[in-house]
Amino acid sequence: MTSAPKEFSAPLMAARTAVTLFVFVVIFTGLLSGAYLWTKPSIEASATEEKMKLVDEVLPRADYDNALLEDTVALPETPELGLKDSSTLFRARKNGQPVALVFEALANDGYAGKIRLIIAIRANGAVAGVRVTQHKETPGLGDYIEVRKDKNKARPWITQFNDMSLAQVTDKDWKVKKDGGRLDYHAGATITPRAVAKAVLKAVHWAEANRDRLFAEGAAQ
Amino acid sequence: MFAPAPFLLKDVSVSQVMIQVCVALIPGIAAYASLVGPAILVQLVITTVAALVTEALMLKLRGKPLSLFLTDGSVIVTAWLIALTFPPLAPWWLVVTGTVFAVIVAKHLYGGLGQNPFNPAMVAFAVCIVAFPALMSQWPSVGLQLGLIDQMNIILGWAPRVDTLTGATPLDAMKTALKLGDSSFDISTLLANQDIYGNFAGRGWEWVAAGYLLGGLWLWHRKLITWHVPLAFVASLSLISGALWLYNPSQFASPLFHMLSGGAMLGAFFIATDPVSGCTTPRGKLIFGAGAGLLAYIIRVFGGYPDGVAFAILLMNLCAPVIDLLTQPPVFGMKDKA
Amino acid sequence: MITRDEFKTIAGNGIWKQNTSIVQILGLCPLLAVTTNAVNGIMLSLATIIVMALSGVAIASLRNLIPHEIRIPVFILIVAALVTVIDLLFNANLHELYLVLGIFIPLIVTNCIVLARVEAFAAKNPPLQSTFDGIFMGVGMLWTLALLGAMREFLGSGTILGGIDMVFPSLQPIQVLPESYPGFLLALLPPGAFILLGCMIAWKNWMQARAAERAKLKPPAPVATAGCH
Amino acid sequence: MLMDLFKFKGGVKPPSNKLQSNHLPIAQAPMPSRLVMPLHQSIGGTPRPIVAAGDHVLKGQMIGEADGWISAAVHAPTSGTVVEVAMHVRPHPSGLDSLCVVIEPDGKDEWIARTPIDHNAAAPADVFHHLQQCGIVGLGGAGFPAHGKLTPTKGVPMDELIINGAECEPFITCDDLLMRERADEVVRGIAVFRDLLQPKKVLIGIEDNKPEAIAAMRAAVDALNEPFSVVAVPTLYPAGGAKQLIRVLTGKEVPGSMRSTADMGVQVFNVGTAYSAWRAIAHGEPLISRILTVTGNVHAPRNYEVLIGTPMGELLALAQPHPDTDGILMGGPMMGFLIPNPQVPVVKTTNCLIAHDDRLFPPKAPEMPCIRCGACARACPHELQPFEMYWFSRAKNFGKTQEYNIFDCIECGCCSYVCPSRIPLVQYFRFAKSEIWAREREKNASDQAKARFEFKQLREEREKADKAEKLAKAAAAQAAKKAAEAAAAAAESGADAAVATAAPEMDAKRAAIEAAMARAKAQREAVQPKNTEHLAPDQQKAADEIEARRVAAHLIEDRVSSEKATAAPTAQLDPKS
Amino acid sequence: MSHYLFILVGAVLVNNVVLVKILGLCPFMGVSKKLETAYGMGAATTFVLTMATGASYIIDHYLLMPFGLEYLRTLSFIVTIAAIVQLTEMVIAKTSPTLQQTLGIYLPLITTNCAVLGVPLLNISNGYNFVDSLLFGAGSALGFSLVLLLFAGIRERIEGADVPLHFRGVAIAMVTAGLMALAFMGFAGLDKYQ
Amino acid sequence: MDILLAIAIMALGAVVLGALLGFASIKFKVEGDPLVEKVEAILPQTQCGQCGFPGCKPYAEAIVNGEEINKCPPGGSEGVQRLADLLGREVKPLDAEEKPKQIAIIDENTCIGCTLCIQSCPVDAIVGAAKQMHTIIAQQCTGCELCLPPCPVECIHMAVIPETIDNWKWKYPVVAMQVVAADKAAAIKEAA
Ligand SMILES: Cc1cc2nc3c(=O)[nH]c(=O)nc-3n(C[C@H](O)[C@H](O)[C@H](O)COP(=O)(O)O)c2cc1C
Ligand SMILES: Cc1cc2nc3c(=O)[nH]c(=O)nc-3n(C[C@H](O)[C@H](O)[C@H](O)COP(=O)(O)O)c2cc1C
Ligand SMILES: Cc1cc2nc3c(=O)[nH]c(=O)nc-3n(C[C@H](O)[C@H](O)[C@H](O)COP(=O)(O)O)c2cc1C
Ligand SMILES: Cc1cc2nc3c(=O)[nH]c(=O)nc-3n(C[C@H](O)[C@H](O)[C@H](O)CO)c2cc1C
Ligand code: SF4
Ligand code: SF4
Ligand code: SF4
Ligand code: SF4
Ligand code: FES
Repeated sequence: MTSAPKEFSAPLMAARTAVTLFVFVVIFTGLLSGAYLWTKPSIEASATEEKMKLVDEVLPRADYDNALLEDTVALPETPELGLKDSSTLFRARKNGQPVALVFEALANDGYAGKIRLIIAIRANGAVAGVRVTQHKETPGLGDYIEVRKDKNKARPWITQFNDMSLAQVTDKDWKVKKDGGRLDYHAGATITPRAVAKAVLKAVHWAEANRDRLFAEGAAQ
Repeated sequence: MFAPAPFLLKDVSVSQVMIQVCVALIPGIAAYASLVGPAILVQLVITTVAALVTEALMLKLRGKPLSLFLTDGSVIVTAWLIALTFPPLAPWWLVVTGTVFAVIVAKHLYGGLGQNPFNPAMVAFAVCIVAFPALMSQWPSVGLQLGLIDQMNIILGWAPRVDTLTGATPLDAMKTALKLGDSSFDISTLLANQDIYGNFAGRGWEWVAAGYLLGGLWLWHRKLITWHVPLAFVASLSLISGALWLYNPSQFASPLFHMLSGGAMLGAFFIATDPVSGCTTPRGKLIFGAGAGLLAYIIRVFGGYPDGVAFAILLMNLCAPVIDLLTQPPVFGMKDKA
Repeated sequence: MITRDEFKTIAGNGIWKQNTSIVQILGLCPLLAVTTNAVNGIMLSLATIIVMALSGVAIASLRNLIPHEIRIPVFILIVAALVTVIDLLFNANLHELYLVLGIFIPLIVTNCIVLARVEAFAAKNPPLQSTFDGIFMGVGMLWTLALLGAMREFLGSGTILGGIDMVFPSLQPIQVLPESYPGFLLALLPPGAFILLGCMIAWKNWMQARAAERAKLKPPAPVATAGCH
Repeated sequence: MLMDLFKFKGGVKPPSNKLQSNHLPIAQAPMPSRLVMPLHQSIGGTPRPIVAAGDHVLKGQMIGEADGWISAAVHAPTSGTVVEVAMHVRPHPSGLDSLCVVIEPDGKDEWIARTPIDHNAAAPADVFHHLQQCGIVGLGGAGFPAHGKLTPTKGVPMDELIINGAECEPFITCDDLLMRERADEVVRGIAVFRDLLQPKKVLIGIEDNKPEAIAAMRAAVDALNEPFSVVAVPTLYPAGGAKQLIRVLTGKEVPGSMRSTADMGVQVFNVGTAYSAWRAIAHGEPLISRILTVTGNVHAPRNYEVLIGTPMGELLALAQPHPDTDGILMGGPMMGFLIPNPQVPVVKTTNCLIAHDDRLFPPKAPEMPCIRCGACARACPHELQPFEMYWFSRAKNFGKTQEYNIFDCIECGCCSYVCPSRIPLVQYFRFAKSEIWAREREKNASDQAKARFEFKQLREEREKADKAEKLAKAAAAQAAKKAAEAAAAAAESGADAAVATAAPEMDAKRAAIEAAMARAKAQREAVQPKNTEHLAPDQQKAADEIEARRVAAHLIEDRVSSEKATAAPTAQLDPKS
Repeated sequence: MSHYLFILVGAVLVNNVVLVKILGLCPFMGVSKKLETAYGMGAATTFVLTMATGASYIIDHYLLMPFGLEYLRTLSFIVTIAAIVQLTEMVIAKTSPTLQQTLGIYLPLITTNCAVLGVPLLNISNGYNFVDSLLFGAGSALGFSLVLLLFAGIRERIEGADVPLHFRGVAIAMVTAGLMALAFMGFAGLDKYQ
Repeated sequence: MDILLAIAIMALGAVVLGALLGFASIKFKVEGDPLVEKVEAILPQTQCGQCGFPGCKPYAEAIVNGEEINKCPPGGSEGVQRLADLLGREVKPLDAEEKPKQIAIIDENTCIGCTLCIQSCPVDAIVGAAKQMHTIIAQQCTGCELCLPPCPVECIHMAVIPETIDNWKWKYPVVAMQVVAADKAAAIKEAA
């Protein structure tokens, strides 16, 4: 350790430390910023890739050909989707024709809080795919809604929604079997699937009602 | 060299105390057995054996006299309480895991009898419900009538656990219904449906609770517990449940329901009163009981677990040393100064 | 430069005698928070090792330029800059792992080990020694994190090397226990982490007592007891 | 006689076992073969022996003189020859020796001249002196010199004088029999105390399991036409504890930290104390005998009037102990202790001897850990938390035990009595208390040592400075002188320059060496007067004592005894300090 | 109103920094041997943590975010915090020797308490506004102090227990912390109504 | 551009904080260390120098500056324990054998009155004049043994303070001792 300096008056000391700190900050912030600029492209790339990975799970890449991540609509607070904050909706198109909407939804009544979903709904109103992106359901009990945790690897629970649409499935059927619907559930944990089913159903209704507007919005540009 | 005074001792011993606690549990056990069948007796045997074996092992490892400590009976109380708080059809390895964990980690790592800051039985319950929530929330379904052999087979894993065997406890059912946020849902209708539920707390649970109450009162009469903890527990649980019930009787169950369902009575008279892990000063006991009652209600109704008694008691165990410290009664002659 | 003995002492201290996790009881948060499997623990330790080694060099070289009054802010500044660089690198190249480790990468800054070593060693010793000190302290941390992570993972889900796919996408975790193993979930949660670490520390006490016994030194000294004789 | 009684919390009801010994009248114990009078028989300073081996003494002759105000004289219980003044076991739980005067009775039992005193006519100071000279101390257990307790606290009016006839310990019946047989003299003694203390009320508390004693005392009070109230108090151990009795009779609670109950306007005396005070005032008899119960595992339990100094074994033999008797308990079974051997003498505070055997007092079951059941706290008359005190005593965390008011504990044993884990709680408390006292002593000693060390350093510094200054002056003068001489010589002889320059150098060196030697010498000299002439009073006193001890045996323990007299009470009275 | 209550309850109990978020463990283990020091440490941490959360919010919102310099968060936060700690230390040393005596050795450790950096970082990711942030910081700190105090209470008692030899000291404290964390799991799910 | 902005913002902060710290470091400077006093209060004040420091205070200062806490034999293992408690350090076994408390005694028949012991006693516990028999005042002797070496005729010896009724202490209850002893034995067996 450097030995304590002789005697400084307070302002002098202040100046001295300020200058030292200044010098160090300049050097290290400079270094850091350099590193930032250097890694920036790959960080952005991985962020994009991560988003695409999610989208890929609910909508095969072969189904569309536009730059989906750039074809967006900013959604305001949307109670129908359980969303209290604004969010972004992505539009998939093939040859300029609307293919599907990809957006987030929130199931507010999970066993242990909110369940965050990403949903893709095709232009014809059928569900293309649903995935859970965030939840706090009990591990080993309610977490089978997550594909990774579902013991049934062949046909994970969440894929039951695939291709369901309002046209084919009535609202009454859009429920777990226990409540008279057609969806499976794991005994001892019905709250979670109920919540997800309810959220998906609401999302499908909302998409049905707003689809045309959403695809049209800003499309002119 | 010289034996110390006093030379006269009252004829009491730890084993006597513990045996009396076991005796006091018997009315509750009887009611329980008549409700869910002999499974509970099988569980009592499993936990007792597991607890005694583990205790003996730990005593041996720690070089303590087996004859002295194995006969003190405290581990039997722990074992019985574990059996009574776990689902009666829980697989044997689950109750054994809980018991072994309780005896080793919650009791002997702290030096054994009398020195554990946490209630061993409740540690067992909490560990298992956190680690195996699915199994810990499978209670025998309504009206299930199975004989001893069938029940044993299920417990020992020789018969498959069919989903239809299990159902929700009244508390669980109520909570599930509440969770769905169905505005059409009405507790009183749910409870009034006598096919499924008994008059107060659902299909005869009130008799089990009454059994515990009886045993608890006897313990109080024998001066093994004081009135502070149970009374404070019951009072705070009924006050908060009563307040919310009056506020919205269709969403919140009545105090009577809360008192008689789940582990409330067992907790108030047998678990929260555990002298080792609880508070010891009179005011401390009141705070301990009231806190446990309040937390039990909050966790039960708003929290993530079907019954909050176990966690409430563990949380209060956690506070007990500090509460004791802050509620030291004034000593003789210092009352006005304190 | 550095002598063989010096090197040995530094290594021995870092790995066992002054092991940060089970002897000094420092750096507990990453130790407990990220060890839901061994791979997480190892990766975070590697990051920490890099930070410790680099900050060791940097501070030991600059130690004479830093005024006493602001040494802590300056040390922290240096460490924080290094950590942020590591953070950016993880983000760019090991994005999934970056998400799993979460705030524990930036928190390397406040990892007491880093600052404690910087204060206790680097600020008083030449760069080479400080670098080795940093590295071996990190190695000590690495094996404890790896061991704890492996135990928790094994008990909790019956696998080993969970999360390896995040580092080497071609590899997969290995299921050791049968699929029907219910998984002792508690081991993966904070309570399990604490209790297992407690057992590890007791194990270390036992090893030490045994070593002392073997060496026919003094009888096993009770560690930090308050005399319940 | 109706009055409102109060309750104290806690207490226990052990089997009283009093019936064995209270149906026979008090008997006179025969003269023992030898009497051993320990000099230290009461709280306070140890009386100084004023007889030597070979001296002939008369009954009632003073053999130990009070040392200080809180101290009481000791007397020869009978006439005879002093055999030795030496170390013997005295009744104390330690089983250690202390200084005793051993007397061989000559069988004549010849009284010294006795001088009664008219306490109403004499000045209070003279009465106190008389009581002190007669060796009157409390017979209730603590043995506090009675004159000390009769001196009123300044500024606190005396409200109640309480006479303790509770006798709450099982087995003991000596106060019971005393009140039954000598109520008249007891009441006269009480009247003396009343006259000295001038209380507003006098209350005589007797446990309601002694109806005969109550009746006898009431009769005596009525006969003497005194306004004393004889109150039957509920039988509950330890109702006889001074603070408990005060609580029951007056509702006042005397805090444990209060030095004397007199500070709350109450004073408590044992009935035996009143009796012996009366004997001293009216007959000039010093305290040389007392009534005590011999009971337990014996054929013939009964009360005896016994000379102080009688070996306990001889006394026990009177009651014909059963062959399986394996020890003698002094005091009651709740607070008493086993004496190390039967030669131990009866002292002023010995109120009961119990022959011990395994049937009456079964061996204790092994101690279990505390289960925090709280039974002890409920039983504690001082409303303490015994299990917390135990927990920290066991862990040797003495600071914590003091936080739990361990010094308020009166060691009554109620907590141990009710403990289901059979923990010797009181033993833990005694252990903790004596450790704390020892620590206090050590702390005092180390503070003193530090002060002395610093003083010595300071002194040395100063002396060094002084000497150095003086020496420097002297050396300078000398050097100057030498230089002058050398210069003169050089000029005279015309010696060469080398010598001329070397000389002063040599001189300076020599001067320095001389100075150093002188300094050392001066230092040596300086030290001596410090240690012989300027002795501090305490040092002088200590040195005197050492001188005295050289003459007597080569003993060194006085050091601690005088220390304890100062250190221990402060520790006890202000435990938090 | 209930919004604030949820933030507070969430930070103190449900997402307790120490037992659930696993932050700030070193001082939690190190300064909990005695209630007295635990009390002081709790007070000091509460002060620093609240300040740190507030200050970092301001830095983030007014200096970093407007310019897209989020990558400087760690750096700027920790340097600010270190300065706050050092200032506090100096002020305490000067003004309250008693506090200095109990905290003297521990105050510098606050800088290496990861909660002090972790909470501000979590706070930013929670997207709270300034008042919420202060509340969150204070709540987290209170949560820290609360469990620290309770833990110290238990440790003081365990000190006298007949703990198996090799478990004495830190090992049993760790097990105790585990059981405390277990108890705190009881609060899980209480914040879901937020 | 970004870099410059970043540096500018950080530098601004640095200057402000640096100035504040520097200013405070002078304004709030404290002298002395209250910790030394606390440590010194625990040391037994025997002033014997067995710790390798010239007296208790220097050792107290050294402890605060990082010296080991197990070097004071008169303080015993209990002293180590209390220091560890105060400083939050690990308890270490005492660096020497523990002895019972002793005091020095001068054999008055051999003493030649040379006064050498008087000078060596750090607490002035020896009285006597030149060529007279010296005596040690038992109350004041700390048992430091410093007076032993200087005595030319070796007339000073140390004696353990005997137990008397006045310094007698109640013992730790016996029953518990056995149980704990068994525990220790088992622990040692465990360790082997
Ligand atoms: C600790 C615990 C955690 C639970 N977690 C969930 C969960 O995450 N999801 C769920 O749907 N049910 C969960 N449950 C079960 C519910 O309480 C309830 O029993 C169940 O959803 C009712 O389902 P059933 O209608 O199939 O009986 C949990 C129960 C317990 C005891
Ligand atoms: C150290 C000590 C000092 C005492 N000082 C006085 C005193 O100054 N005046 C007094 O009347 N009694 C004094 N007492 C007597 C007590 O107040 C009490 O009356 C006496 O010890 C009887 O106690 P017991 O109840 O244990 O037998 C003193 C007692 C002790 C132990
Ligand atoms: C637990 C306990 C029980 C006592 N029981 C009696 C008793 O029964 N009779 C009695 O005279 N003194 C008893 N004492 C002593 C009294 O406290 C008190 O010292 C005594 O009455 C004072 O009188 P004295 O100074 O004349 O001895 C007892 C003390 C204690 C601590
Ligand atoms: C009134 C009473 C209640 C008890 N309650 C419990 C309990 O809830 N859980 C438990 O493990 N042991 C209980 N015990 C037994 C015993 O106190 C416990 O095992 C100790 O915690 C072991 O150290 C109880 C004992 C008594 C006397
Ligand atoms: S009576 Fe015994 S077991 Fe009960 S609390 Fe007291 S000391 Fe503990
Ligand atoms: S011995 Fe002490 S602690 Fe025990 S009951 Fe009596 S006063 Fe209370
Ligand atoms: S060894 Fe202890 S007593 Fe001796 S000088 Fe050093 S600190 Fe003082
Ligand atoms: S007399 Fe001797 S042993 Fe005693 S203090 Fe003085 S020098 Fe030390
Ligand atoms: S690593 Fe979190 S406080 Fe030390």
